[in-house]
Amino acid sequence: MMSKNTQADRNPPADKTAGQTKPRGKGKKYLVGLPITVWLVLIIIVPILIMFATSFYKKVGSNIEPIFNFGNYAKFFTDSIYIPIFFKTLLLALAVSISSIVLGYPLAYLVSRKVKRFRNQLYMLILVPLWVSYLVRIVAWRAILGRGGVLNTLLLDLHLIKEPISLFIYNPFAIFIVLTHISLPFVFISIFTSLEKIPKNLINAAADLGANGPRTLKEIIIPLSMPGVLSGFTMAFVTALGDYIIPQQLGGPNGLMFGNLIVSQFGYAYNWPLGAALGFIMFGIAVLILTLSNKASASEGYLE
Amino acid sequence: TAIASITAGCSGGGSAKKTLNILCFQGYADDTWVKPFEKQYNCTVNVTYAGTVEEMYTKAKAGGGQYDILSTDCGSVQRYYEAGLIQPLDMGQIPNTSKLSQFFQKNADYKTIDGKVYHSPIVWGSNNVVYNKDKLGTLPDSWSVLWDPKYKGEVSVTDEANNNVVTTAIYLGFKDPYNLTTDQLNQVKAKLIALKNNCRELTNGFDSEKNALSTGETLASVSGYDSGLILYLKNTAKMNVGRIMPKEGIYIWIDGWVLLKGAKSPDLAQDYMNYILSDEVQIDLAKSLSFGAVTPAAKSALDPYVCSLTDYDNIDNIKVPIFIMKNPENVDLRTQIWNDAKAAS
Amino acid sequence: MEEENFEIELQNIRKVYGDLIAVDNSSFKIRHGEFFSLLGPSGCGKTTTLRMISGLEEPSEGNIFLAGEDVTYKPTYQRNVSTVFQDYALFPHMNIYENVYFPLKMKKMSRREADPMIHQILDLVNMGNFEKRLPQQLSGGQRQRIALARSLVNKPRALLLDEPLGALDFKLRIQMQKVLKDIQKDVDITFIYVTHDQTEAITMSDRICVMKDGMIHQIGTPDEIYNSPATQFVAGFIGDMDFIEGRADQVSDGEVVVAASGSKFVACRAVGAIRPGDPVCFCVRPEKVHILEDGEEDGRYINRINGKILRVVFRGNDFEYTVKAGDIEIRLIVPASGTFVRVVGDTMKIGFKSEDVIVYSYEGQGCHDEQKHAG
Amino acid sequence: MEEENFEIELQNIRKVYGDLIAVDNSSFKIRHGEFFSLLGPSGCGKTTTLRMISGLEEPSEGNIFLAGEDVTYKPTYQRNVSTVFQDYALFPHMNIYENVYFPLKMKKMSRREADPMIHQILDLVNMGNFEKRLPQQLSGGQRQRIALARSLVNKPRALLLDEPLGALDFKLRIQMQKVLKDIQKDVDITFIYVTHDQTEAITMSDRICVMKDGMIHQIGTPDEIYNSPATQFVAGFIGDMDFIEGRADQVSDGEVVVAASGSKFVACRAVGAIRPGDPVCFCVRPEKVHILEDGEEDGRYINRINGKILRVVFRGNDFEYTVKAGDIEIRLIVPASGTFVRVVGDTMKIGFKSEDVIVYSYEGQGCHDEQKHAG
Amino acid sequence: MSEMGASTVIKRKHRKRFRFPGLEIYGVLIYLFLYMPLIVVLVYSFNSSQSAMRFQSLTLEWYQKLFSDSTLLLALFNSLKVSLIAVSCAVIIGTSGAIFLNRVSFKGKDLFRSIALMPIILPGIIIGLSILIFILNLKIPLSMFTVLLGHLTFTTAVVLQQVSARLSRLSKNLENAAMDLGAPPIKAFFYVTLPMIKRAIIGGALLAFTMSFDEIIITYFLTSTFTTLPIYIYGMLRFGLSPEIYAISAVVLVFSIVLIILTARFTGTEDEKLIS
Ligand SMILES: Nc1ncnc2c1ncn2[C@@H]1O[C@H](COP(=O)(O)OP(=O)(O)OP(=O)(O)O)[C@@H](O)[C@H]1O
Ligand SMILES: Nc1ncnc2c1ncn2[C@@H]1O[C@H](COP(=O)(O)OP(=O)(O)OP(=O)(O)O)[C@@H](O)[C@H]1O
Ligand SMILES: [Mg+2]
Ligand SMILES: [Mg+2]
Repeated sequence: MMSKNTQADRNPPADKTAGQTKPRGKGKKYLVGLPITVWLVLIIIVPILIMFATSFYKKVGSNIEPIFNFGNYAKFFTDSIYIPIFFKTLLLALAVSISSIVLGYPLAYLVSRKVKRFRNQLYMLILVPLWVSYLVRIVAWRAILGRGGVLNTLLLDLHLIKEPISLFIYNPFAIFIVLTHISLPFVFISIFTSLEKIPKNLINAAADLGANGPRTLKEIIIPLSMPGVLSGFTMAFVTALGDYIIPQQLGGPNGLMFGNLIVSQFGYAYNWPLGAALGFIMFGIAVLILTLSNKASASEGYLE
Repeated sequence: TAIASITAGCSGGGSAKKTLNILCFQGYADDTWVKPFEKQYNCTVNVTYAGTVEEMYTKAKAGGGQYDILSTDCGSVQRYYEAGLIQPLDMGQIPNTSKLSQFFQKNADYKTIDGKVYHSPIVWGSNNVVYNKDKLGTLPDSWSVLWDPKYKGEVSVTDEANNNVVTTAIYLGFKDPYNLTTDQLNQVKAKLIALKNNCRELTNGFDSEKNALSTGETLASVSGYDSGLILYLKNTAKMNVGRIMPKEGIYIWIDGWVLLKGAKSPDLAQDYMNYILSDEVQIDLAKSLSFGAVTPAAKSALDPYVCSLTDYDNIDNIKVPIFIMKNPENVDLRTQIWNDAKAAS
Repeated sequence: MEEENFEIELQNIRKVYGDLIAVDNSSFKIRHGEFFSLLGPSGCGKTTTLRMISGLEEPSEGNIFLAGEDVTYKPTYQRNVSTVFQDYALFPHMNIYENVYFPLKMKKMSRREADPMIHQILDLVNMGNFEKRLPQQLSGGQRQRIALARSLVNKPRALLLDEPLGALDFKLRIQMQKVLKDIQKDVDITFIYVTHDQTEAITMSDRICVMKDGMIHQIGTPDEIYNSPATQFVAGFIGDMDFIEGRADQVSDGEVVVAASGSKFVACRAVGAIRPGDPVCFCVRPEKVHILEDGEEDGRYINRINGKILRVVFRGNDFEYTVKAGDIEIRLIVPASGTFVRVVGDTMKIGFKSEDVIVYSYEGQGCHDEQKHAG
Repeated sequence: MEEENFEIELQNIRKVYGDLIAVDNSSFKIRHGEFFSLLGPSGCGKTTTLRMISGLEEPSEGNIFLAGEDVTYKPTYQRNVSTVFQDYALFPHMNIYENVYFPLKMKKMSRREADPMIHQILDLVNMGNFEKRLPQQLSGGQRQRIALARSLVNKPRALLLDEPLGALDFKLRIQMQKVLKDIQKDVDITFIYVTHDQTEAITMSDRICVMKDGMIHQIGTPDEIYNSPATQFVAGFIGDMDFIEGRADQVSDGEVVVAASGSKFVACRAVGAIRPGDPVCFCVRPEKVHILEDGEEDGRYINRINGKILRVVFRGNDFEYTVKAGDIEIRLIVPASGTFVRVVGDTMKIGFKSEDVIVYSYEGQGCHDEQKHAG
Repeated sequence: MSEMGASTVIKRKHRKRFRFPGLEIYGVLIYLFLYMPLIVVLVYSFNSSQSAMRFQSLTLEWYQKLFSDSTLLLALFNSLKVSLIAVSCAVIIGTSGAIFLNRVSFKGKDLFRSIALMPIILPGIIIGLSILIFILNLKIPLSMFTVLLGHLTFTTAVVLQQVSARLSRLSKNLENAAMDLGAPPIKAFFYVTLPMIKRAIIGGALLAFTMSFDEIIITYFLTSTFTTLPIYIYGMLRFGLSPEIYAISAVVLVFSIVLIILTARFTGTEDEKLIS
């Protein structure tokens, strides 16, 4: 038997004057969301929608006319250059993100798990290169990788080579190196963060249950840091996907990437609808990668 | 709009003083001659730089009355006209036009549409091959060097669609490199693929050209700024360089001012155009940029060595065909051809 | 009772989160100066109830009165009640003094004005020497006191405490219980105390409200709750209890006879309408079960069981035996001072009085809400 | 005892962290199948001791033997002991089955081979139906069992449990204590159990090691620890205890007479060398203190006090009275069944036997290690 | 402690812990890889030769020139201006947005959040283009304002992300306690929440500033009369990169390191530790 109270009438009391007093400015708390909503709508959603609309327009003479057509998208699929370049770009992005992880993971592991002193300093040191302008870094890489560059000079001085090697630059390899250089700090941060989240006790438990160092790494640390790896991957991938300045500056005759194709439509050709359509295809890929990685890391995000 | 008026309000200063808003490449509005102009005409000059031709066009299109004049190569005049961005010049306000070299006086097609003039020149230059004489000796005067398998991986061209199409068309001997038939374009495309495959790199502007040659990255480079390049390589990098004067013909550009529609101070703008053609400014320009001056006045003021190197003194006497840059038949197509060539392997 | 001026009154409060009814039709009144506890298992709605009183949550239905005024929709900061949070919620960027000054500052009281009050309250909780420390530099019990001081300095009409001792050590908890109780007497403020520890509720409270799944099961003094549990749940939740399943055999006015595992048991108290043949559950407290020495024939121990000792647990001042007879497993608690020690496997005769037995109509899910170990 | 084969032996273990001596000169031996508890307040070095046994920490000095072998410098994964962590440390990315498979996998056992063992152990902890779940999808008690199963599946020589029930609800904790104890009997493995809850240690252990500040204060059975605390600290830490400060008056062979607050008290037991005039502290358990009814003259209650009731706490099956007489404050526990109820302010005569009193030489910091409420 | 004699110390035969072979060397090499361009920049900023290839002799010429080059300084100033304004706005929008997303419940929140965080990873070319098209459609002239709009996309998203992460770890009870103690929501925010998330805001702002200061792709699309440092350098690439650029990079580098150290010092890791 319940106490009397619970037996009482479930209906609210008749004299519920509270009904009128209830709305105590509930809208107020939504007020704090106003700036972000305006921001989101005005400079993210609407521009992207307009760009989407533009991608269905048509260039007539020197002008862009709002004539609805799928021609721009059709061009992507029918014209022989877009798809190969597109896949080449995806491949490059893939290579960049994988290499960033291959470089960044051990480093993050080292700094987060193996170093005790100067840990914060080492972490900060990885961020410092971000402060030198991206363009200046590109130029510096030119000085490093060129025929008469630092790398070749070094190799020559060490008598490892007789002739300067020209394969370092003006080809996709250079794009790959420099994009990796640019993505690495971001990938590092994201892996480092996820490594930091792994409770020490899980690693103790693994050791306790018979796992030695490498097995703990394989069975526990790597699986649990996957969200960080994935977000690093996404970051590097999308950066590489969208960059066109590095291919332009360092890519050489075979360095044409999808981003350059897009930009060329906004440049001399002034074919914005086509550029928007190509841009939207890239946008689609970026969103797809982001969604996939979010999905994957949601299912891997055991430590959230 | 509100924003525009704020900007205008800010830059305009007092209403008594007139304002001239210029959009141009770096170097075309140096304080050396802008300051005297401001003083002389009691006005304020606001200068905005653009990095590329395309950027310029986009900005002009977006500008909506923000600029009075902009500098553009002669090839784009037609495009600005078609886009309804520019208005004809009142030649009466630019009397200095008569000072132009004979060549520029004779060839006015590029700037005239329906009998009206839209372009007032500043400087000129050619897209040409500069090469490392130490390594290559003296090369023949022909574009064929760029395709020569001997120099595979040693040459570079600019990463600009139209430039390369035009150069190739000239090399192939086509009469009008700015108006090619489909068949001709196909031939050009095939040649462009070969060209690209012969290249070490595709340069982007002067810095990468100068870098390419001075570091030995390439031995021969096409440059839209050959004079500056040669001077730099000689004086700073201490290299022995040569320049090809191709027998097939050279391809030149003329940068000049166009008057934008909706210009707030059209008179002042045309005064400025006129001012640019004055002897002093032409000399300053030639000195500071080592581009070709469009009036003979600069000739006397320049180092004779520089003159001899760059043919500034004798544009009227050049023996090979000269093709002044013009709006091509199909911009999209040329972009695509170049993209196709770059994408081909 | 009705004529008293109630400090806090809940009328038919209901709180719904999506599909979940967190608190259902809750009504109670709390007198001024009372130490009132909300007791119940995790998720029963204790915190939710407290938060509605403090104004951090708005009820879906029903009304809340503070000192006669309907405050149902008044924001937290305008109600004159104060909460002590389980994790203390001390502001980590303010030192102790500033933490305690905070509520006064919100009342726009100057530092000069507030100073004597802060000192007084810090002395009250015996933390006068810690003014300059940051909360992180204090131990759990000390933080607890500061949280208390911070809430009290405002002289609220009522203090709401949400499992204030939950994060503390066993020993420290016992100690803080005393501190709390003493302070409450000193300041003469109504305390509403949330806990899931029955011992705590019983030792500290004037009245206890036992909840489960958002429903109030019983409101009463610790004695009422302990000795006359209104539902089977309350019986099992408060204190140790042996439960035995059976079937009602005879039901007379003052007595119920229950058949279980072949034996019959007599009970003087029954809750709910029980008819002969109904499945029932009866219960008795382990400390009310006695060992009947051979030959002892105390007629008061009318319910008798003969069984084998299954488990003996030493508990310091007493032993807990578990005796099994047929299907029945029964625990009994015997003072350790008895010199006679029995071991597992021994047979034992035990008995308990009919007045110590309460019969509940069977509620379906089995008498024991604990999961048994099957191994 | 010496001839027995000890499962685990610590010899003069010492662990230093920087300036801090976390464990000092610790030595003990644990027999096979024993349920051995480490008990002590927070920070006393329990976890550190456990971690040195498991190999997660290396002692600064001393040696550790497992089944006769010196394992002091063997890495964790080569020792045949297993730890159940307080936060369970279940691998969140593996389901229950895989968690339990993990230690077998590390031994390179194939899934096929391991399968029956996994099923068996999951059945043992009564979690057979949860194989596919992730740890996050289980309740605290269930996770606890899985952690246990995962450690047990490897058939370790010893299981180390670090406050395994610390994170659980009061009710659940009681229940899991039984589960643990039952499982220990089933698997016949040595358990080393860390807790700071004295009740838990007493009810579950075969032997208890009481620690404070890295030092072992006493090792003994629960009965020894409870009834013959070796130090004042142990006396106060285990079970309820009343402490009274005084001065030794007469010291004879079997007796010490202590003067405190004007009265004299006789004690049969004394710890440490006590000479007349020494400041001492004596203690008695509240449940050993009796109410002497008027006119009652039980000669056994040789120590008597006449005082005023300061506080009455109802505790369900008993009452706790606090009586004050002069400087002395003494608590006593009286079963609730006594019909005679006294209230605060009443005077009360109480007494306790001399054999229930233990005298310790005064340790300086005051008898009570609790902070008193001054308000 | 004192009895820890030497003899006992000597007999310590520490158990070998597993170390991945060569991991440290690998780490050092990666640092080298990261720092190689910076070293080149530093070296060339002191190189007397105009040519970026040969090192001739030490000079401070470029540093001196730097401070008399008004256009370059203006570009630097513009960069600072746009980054500071963009970051300030981002702090306001991002922080209020983070509070909105963490403390107010509404339908479609997850979608809202993922769209709002998108600018962090979207290629700049897409952001730049979409805003450019939008702006041209509205006939808004390109100016510093439009550049600001472009920068606001990712700066806001970065602040939002950082503050959001912090807020989600922050016990709501602190705010509740403040209100319970008589603070209206606004005061509760300024007295309690803000000090708690200060570090995340500063961290987010710093990261956003770093990104904004070096932003080129979006700016390139959205600027007209307004030249930021990256745009200036990009323009220079047309006419030749002066060693001044190396010098200014070195200055910015040193400045940034000082900034990082200072922020680390002022915000400290302390309060972070205390709360979480
Ligand atoms: N903000 C919320 N949104 C949705 N459900 C909630 C929310 N707050 C509480 N609940 C649910 O309401 C029920 C009652 O929660 P409440 O916190 O009041 O329990 P409790 O009695 O305080 O439990 P505990 O002892 O664990 O603190 C629970 O089922 C809980 O999951
Ligand atoms: N890695 C370490 N570095 C420095 N000091 C430590 C470390 N681990 C433990 N200590 C210190 O050693 C002492 C003993 O710690 P330990 O964790 O063994 O205590 P405990 O008895 O388990 O306490 P608790 O009941 O709080 O878990 C404490 O003072 C602790 O602060
Ligand atoms: Mg709660
Ligand atoms: Mg511990």
